[in-house]
Amino acid sequence: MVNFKSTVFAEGELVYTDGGILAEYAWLLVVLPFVAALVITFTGKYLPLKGAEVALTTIGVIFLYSAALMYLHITGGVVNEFFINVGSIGVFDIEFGWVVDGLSIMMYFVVGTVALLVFIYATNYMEGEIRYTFFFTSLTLFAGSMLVLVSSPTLIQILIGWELVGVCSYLLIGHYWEKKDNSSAAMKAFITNKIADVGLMIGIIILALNTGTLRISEILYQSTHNYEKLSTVAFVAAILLFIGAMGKSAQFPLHVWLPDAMAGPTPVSALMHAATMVTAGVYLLARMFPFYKAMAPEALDVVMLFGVITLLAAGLIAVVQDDLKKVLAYSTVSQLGYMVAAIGSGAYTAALFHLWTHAFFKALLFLGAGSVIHAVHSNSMLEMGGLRKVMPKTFATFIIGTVALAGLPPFAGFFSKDEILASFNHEGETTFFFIAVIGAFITAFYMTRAVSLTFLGEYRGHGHPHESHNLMTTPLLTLSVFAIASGWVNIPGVYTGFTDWVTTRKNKIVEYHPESFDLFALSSGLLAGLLGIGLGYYLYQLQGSAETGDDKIKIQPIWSVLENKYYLDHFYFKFVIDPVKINISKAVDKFNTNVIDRFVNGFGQVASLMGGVVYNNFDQNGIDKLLNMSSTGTDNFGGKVKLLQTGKTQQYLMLFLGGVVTISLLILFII
Amino acid sequence: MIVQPVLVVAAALFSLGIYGILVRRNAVMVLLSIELILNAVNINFIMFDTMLADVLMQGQIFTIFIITIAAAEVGIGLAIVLMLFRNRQTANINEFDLMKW
Amino acid sequence: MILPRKSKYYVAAFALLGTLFSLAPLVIQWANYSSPIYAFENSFVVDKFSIILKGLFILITYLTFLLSINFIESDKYYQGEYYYLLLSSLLGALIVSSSRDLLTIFIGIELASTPMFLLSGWKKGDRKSNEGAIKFFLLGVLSASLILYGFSLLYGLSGKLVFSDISSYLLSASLANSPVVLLSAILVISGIGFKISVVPFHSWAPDTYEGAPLPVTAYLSVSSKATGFVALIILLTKVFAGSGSSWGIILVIISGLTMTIGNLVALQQNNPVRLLAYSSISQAGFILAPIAISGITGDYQDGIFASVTYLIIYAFMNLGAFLSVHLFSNYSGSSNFYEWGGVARKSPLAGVLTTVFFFSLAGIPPLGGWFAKFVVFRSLLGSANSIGIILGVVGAINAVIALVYYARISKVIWMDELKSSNEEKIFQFENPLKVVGIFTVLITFVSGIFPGIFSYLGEVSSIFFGN
Amino acid sequence: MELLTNGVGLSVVVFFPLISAFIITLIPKAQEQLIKGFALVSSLITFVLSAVLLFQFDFSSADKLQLGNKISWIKSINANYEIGIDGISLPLLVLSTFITVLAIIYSIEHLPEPKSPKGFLALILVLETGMNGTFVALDLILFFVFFEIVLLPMYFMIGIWGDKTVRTVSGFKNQIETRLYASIKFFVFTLFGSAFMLLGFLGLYYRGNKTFSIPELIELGTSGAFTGTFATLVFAVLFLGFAVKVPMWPLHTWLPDAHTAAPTVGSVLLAAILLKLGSYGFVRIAIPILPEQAKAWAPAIAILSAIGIIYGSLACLAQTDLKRLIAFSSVGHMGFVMLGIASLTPIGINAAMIGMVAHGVITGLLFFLSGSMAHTYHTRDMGRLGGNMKLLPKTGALLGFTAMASLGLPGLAGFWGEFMALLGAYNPLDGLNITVFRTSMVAGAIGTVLTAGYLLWMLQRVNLGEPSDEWSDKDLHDADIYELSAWIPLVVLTVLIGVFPKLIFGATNDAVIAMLSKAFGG
Repeated sequence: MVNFKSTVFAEGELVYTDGGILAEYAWLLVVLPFVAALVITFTGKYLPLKGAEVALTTIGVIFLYSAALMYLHITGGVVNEFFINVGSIGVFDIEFGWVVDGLSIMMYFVVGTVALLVFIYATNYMEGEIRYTFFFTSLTLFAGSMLVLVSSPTLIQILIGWELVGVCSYLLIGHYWEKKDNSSAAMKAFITNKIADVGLMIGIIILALNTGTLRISEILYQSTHNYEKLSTVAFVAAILLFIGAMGKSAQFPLHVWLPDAMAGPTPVSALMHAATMVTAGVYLLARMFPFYKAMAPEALDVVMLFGVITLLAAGLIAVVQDDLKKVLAYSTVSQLGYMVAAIGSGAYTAALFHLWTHAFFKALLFLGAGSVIHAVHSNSMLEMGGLRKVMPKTFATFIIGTVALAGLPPFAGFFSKDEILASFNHEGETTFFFIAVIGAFITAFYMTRAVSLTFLGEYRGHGHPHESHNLMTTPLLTLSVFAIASGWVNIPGVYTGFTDWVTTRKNKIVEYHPESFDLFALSSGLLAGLLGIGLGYYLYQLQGSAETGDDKIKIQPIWSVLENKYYLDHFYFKFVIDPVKINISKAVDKFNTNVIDRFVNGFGQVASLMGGVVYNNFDQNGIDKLLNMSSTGTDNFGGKVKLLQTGKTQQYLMLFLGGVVTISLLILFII
Repeated sequence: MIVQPVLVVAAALFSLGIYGILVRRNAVMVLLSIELILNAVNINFIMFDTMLADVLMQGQIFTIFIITIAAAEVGIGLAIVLMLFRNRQTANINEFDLMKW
Repeated sequence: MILPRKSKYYVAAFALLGTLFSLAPLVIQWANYSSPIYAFENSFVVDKFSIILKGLFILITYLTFLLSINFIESDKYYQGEYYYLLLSSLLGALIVSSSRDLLTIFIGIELASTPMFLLSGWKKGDRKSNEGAIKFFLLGVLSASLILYGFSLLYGLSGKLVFSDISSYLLSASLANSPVVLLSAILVISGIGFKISVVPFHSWAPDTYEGAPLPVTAYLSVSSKATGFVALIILLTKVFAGSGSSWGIILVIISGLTMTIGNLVALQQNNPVRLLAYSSISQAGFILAPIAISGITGDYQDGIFASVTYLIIYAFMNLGAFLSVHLFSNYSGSSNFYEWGGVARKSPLAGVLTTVFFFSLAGIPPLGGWFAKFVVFRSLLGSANSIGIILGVVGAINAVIALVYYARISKVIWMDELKSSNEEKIFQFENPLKVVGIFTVLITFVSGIFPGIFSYLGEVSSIFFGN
Repeated sequence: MELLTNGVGLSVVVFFPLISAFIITLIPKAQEQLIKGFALVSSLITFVLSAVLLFQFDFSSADKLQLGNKISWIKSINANYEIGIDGISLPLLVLSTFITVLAIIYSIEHLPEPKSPKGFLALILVLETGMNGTFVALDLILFFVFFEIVLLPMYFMIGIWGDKTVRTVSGFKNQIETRLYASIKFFVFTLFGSAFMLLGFLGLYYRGNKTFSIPELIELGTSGAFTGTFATLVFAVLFLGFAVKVPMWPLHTWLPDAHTAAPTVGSVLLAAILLKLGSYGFVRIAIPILPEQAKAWAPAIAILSAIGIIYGSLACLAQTDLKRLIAFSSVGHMGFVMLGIASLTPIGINAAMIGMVAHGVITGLLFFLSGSMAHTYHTRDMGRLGGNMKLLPKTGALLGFTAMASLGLPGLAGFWGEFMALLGAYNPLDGLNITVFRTSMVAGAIGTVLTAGYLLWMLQRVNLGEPSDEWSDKDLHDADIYELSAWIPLVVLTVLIGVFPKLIFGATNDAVIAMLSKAFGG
């Protein structure tokens, strides 16, 4: 039932290994977490660490396995995919399976690494919180679902993983569901994603029905060998898939759920809403990249447009946020915008590269923020400040993350962002290029603002915050190493291993990849970053303090527009959700009870009513009336009517004979 | 042989009976008018019998049967009327409407 | 009748035995049956049709006796006469079922109905009973006289009394559709329409049913109705076979009206007996439908098959229904079935029986009623004739309407709260009644699950009759 | 095993429950334990036997009718006792025997008022006979009889053990107890449908040279024996009969009332099996016998289903009554099933089949849960519930799981029905109006969002949040062993079908393809 020798298309000059036993057993990556989740659910309470240990061992195994795969892959590219038929429906084979190639291995590694660190971090961060065990159950479940998604060789399995991670995020965002806001935030995330998933679903349906298969590699093969049937629907399908991606990767205007998702515990935000889950959209686009490139280049332009809009819009909002996690959330949205835009510009590697680096430094930032929040028991930066002294480790690592995000060499963000800019420049998208540069500037600025509000100046909160437990700082340190070094795997002209990783796939990737640094892009990006930091430092340190910093840039009405997030939520609630939830549904219900039911009951009523009428008028004393009517005409007969208007028996006789007469008339004269 | 007049007489008797049934109040009278109808039938049978010169005399035999049965029915009818009269001191059929609906 | 009053219960036993024994010759006849046997100048015949229906009549009478025993003993009633009258009525029914000339059939009809006039007024002290009797009597006699008038016309036209002669004469002289024949047909239909209580000749039924003692009512609604149908079938197919197209239409209209009006009015009833009266009126509409259609299509065999099958099944379930009404009205002492809340819990057996009978009447599988309805629909649609299909649709709608009031009774007895007045009463379910109940319920189930048997009876009767 | 393959086995599966019901009625009321034990055992035997048949069934030729037999039943009208199962009926048959076992397990400790195990369990078993019979019957009259047999038990279940709250019904002058209104409404609606269905059967009987045998009629129908107005009329009445049962909009209004009023087990069986009789009728009778008509009607059916999906979901959003909400959700889900059927493609009808099973399992479980919650809290008003996760953690967790399954979460059973139905509707059978179907598909897709919406909203109102004070002092019992042992199997089944749909497709696919290729010349 497992199909090892899946049809390999003669593409890609490189000769790949099939990964051997390690690839064969890669399904463990997917299955283990679910088993672990079950184990935790049923035995968790009785374990010394309340189930955390199970989760940790599982994720540890996964990390090691992914590392091993990584090693295998670096030494010699691995491409292989495995299929399990789980039923045939009509002509379709519904298949699950797992794919082992550069892209997926990279994702395995990211998920494995970040997840491991976050889990370790969480054991301490969540200590004493309610539903500690359940938290780890769903976290493990999430890891599993994410791996289902990234390991999927078929669209159907992508859809499954896609929705499973959605559910896990629902569970984890709503972790503190005693407060209605949290459960509402969870619902918002789920529904928004579900709306996007409609796009994905229909997109998959269209692709499947026009290629006759659900295997991604075959679809890509058909698209690169421009099959007629596929090309006719390519654009629509591409757009629909992108809608799906917009949901998960929080692209404008479907990004609204991500900031609210910060209602969940910080480790969750770090793992799902920064590093892994939100990159699912980017991953999907990357997976399908050959299809986009070959069949729907117009769709790529749309993708790029939305990406650019997102990176700018979200970045601007991030400037006005006072909630540390919200700042990071919007920054995430904006960075995702970068990735999507990169894919749109056809820079496949660049996008994935940014995904890779961003996963590490954004996770680092979130965990740092978590450590801060843990210390001061508040999300609001207005109640922080001056933590530099009390939380040195956190501060140091946070700074590293910030710089990486701001894109200064030699930190990771610098290389990835530079590559994106370079590809924009190469594509000649001048406008977008400059928007991206401005984005870089804004990024640097709001990060500086955040840092100064949080760590510099004087402490404005209550209590006496202190450095966090080692279990929390160690992951920070580890991640900061990645935040520095993860960029070095893809330095143009020096070492471009990453490119080879992610392009070793069954289907050939045709993309632009800079051979050497594009100095213009490099310098402008660097400049923007420095300017941003400088301005931030100037406003919040040299000129006045963190408290007064905002006043300088409170330019109305822009400020309030940004504070209200472009009034998107207002719009959604006012014009979409409330009407459906309140007016329409009520109307339907009314319709049901008052129209259809009334009709039905009315039918019964009419029947018995007729019964009454027949009974009283015809059956029992109708004859009088009948005679009245017939008799009033003639006098001589009318005289006798009085005599005729008598009691029952004679009416019966009358009826009887009347019947005879009518029948005779009928039969003799009509028929 | 004259046929029509006799049939007409029979028909007249028949209609008379019907009329009586419809307008007479007294149960006995109603009964009697029904007897009229039966007699109309009898006349019919006899008439046809003679008209067709039926060797089997079926018409007449039939008539005899009718007369007997009519007698029996009158007996029964009178019994019922008596019973009613005993219970209600009236034979007016139009007052018997205990059971409407 | 000669026995002293105290030993009257011998009468009951005797009557029961007698009826039972009278089944024996039937069985023998059936066993060595070769071909129709004619007697008295073709005016009396023994064929499978007659045998089957005689069997039916005898069984019904037997069950009626069982029903009656307690009723008769419960009060000062003339026992001997009671049984005597019932038996003579049975005799009439038997005569009808194998009569082949006008005189015999007339005697049969009279013999069957005249005793019922008396029996319906059996509760002497009860005014309702008297009234029912007088209404029944007057209309009955009128109907009889109409039938006679029709007969006289036939005789005058053909000079024959034996059916075969008459019909052959009518055909040869091609008078089948002459006004006179039609008029006599109408008179006969109306006259018998009274016995089978179809609209508009039904008005006596509810009152008489309500007034008469319950066993008598049961007998009226089953046996006399059956007698009427038998007479109707014989006359229409033997005498007026030629003019089917004309009376077919009339009967279609009548049966449509009967179903609908019977149902609609039944919806209004709160008196179980009246409800059953109207229900049996609408059932009569169903029984009539196939004959009517067969008149139009000329496929008498199919029509008779459907009607007879329906009759047989209907007879037993209707008896059962009367039985259950009898039980519950005795128990709760109320003739308004809305007062019967929850009585089924006092006697689950009676409750189950009631449910079975009423849902069978409603035609719900696997109870016999469904097959009865089914054969009717079958022959209606089988006619492949627009009128037939329309009548079928009307019937289907009526079947649904009927459900409402049939279900109402079992709803009341099962689902409503038990009335406090009924709490302490003990439920009497005498053995004879138990016998009736079990017997009828068995037949109802068998006829629903293995309808083959009954359709077979209907079939053979139709085959041997429709020649 | 000769006995298993020559139809005896199937007949036993059908009639054994009936016999046991009869035996139960003979056991004196006093011995409750005996009654319960006997009912459980007999239902178990039935289930085991059906499982054995599952192994006797030859999946390699799942498109053939197997394990059946044909003996004369009513000679005079040429109706035969003809039974047999193929890939289409097999899953439903097993499902029905399975659900019945669970229903009885649940009833052992949780009998509705008034407590009378005798009657209740007997009725359940009679019901099972009706359901099993409908799935194995291959003769129209036999089918009709079984189709109707289910009415009486359900009528009494709702009417006697139903919800006693008095409510006003629009169009009625005076108030009426929910159970009474619901029971008679259910009964009359269904009978209305089936009365006409019977006329349709008779029509087929006369045009199809006097046979009621479904296979023979299929042969005739596919060879074009039924055409013109006749066929249109017949399909119309068949549609009426089946659509009421499904129920399709706008014939659905009996469903919410029946479900709200019915006792827990009643609504479980109603949702899990009875609704399937209608959709099964479409697949088994209406489409193969009248393919051309089916083609002509398909767009209408698709539109109605789409309306049903949207309408049901919207109605759900307006509900305050938990069970009523779930009832309306059934309207939506069966809408997906009918959409799949309407597409007349192998994909669509397979989707319908798995949709039926999944809906049976999931909604059955939902009704179990809601019923037991209503029993615990003595209210179904979601305004008063809340914080259920805290009060009844087990029930709450299961409710959450089932809700997720019901909103079509991939990896759980509900997903395949919805997704594949949409897949089928995108490319309907050649010659069907593409626009109509794609529109309905989009409507269905939007329906999935609404579905997620109301189910999550339900969870938020029922499961999450802080429980209100009124429950603080009451001692609420979480699911006990009987409940769990009735529910867990359904959960497992949901997951199994979700990750390995071959469990269903393996049986249905060949049969469906064969049926369609016969009907529409593949």
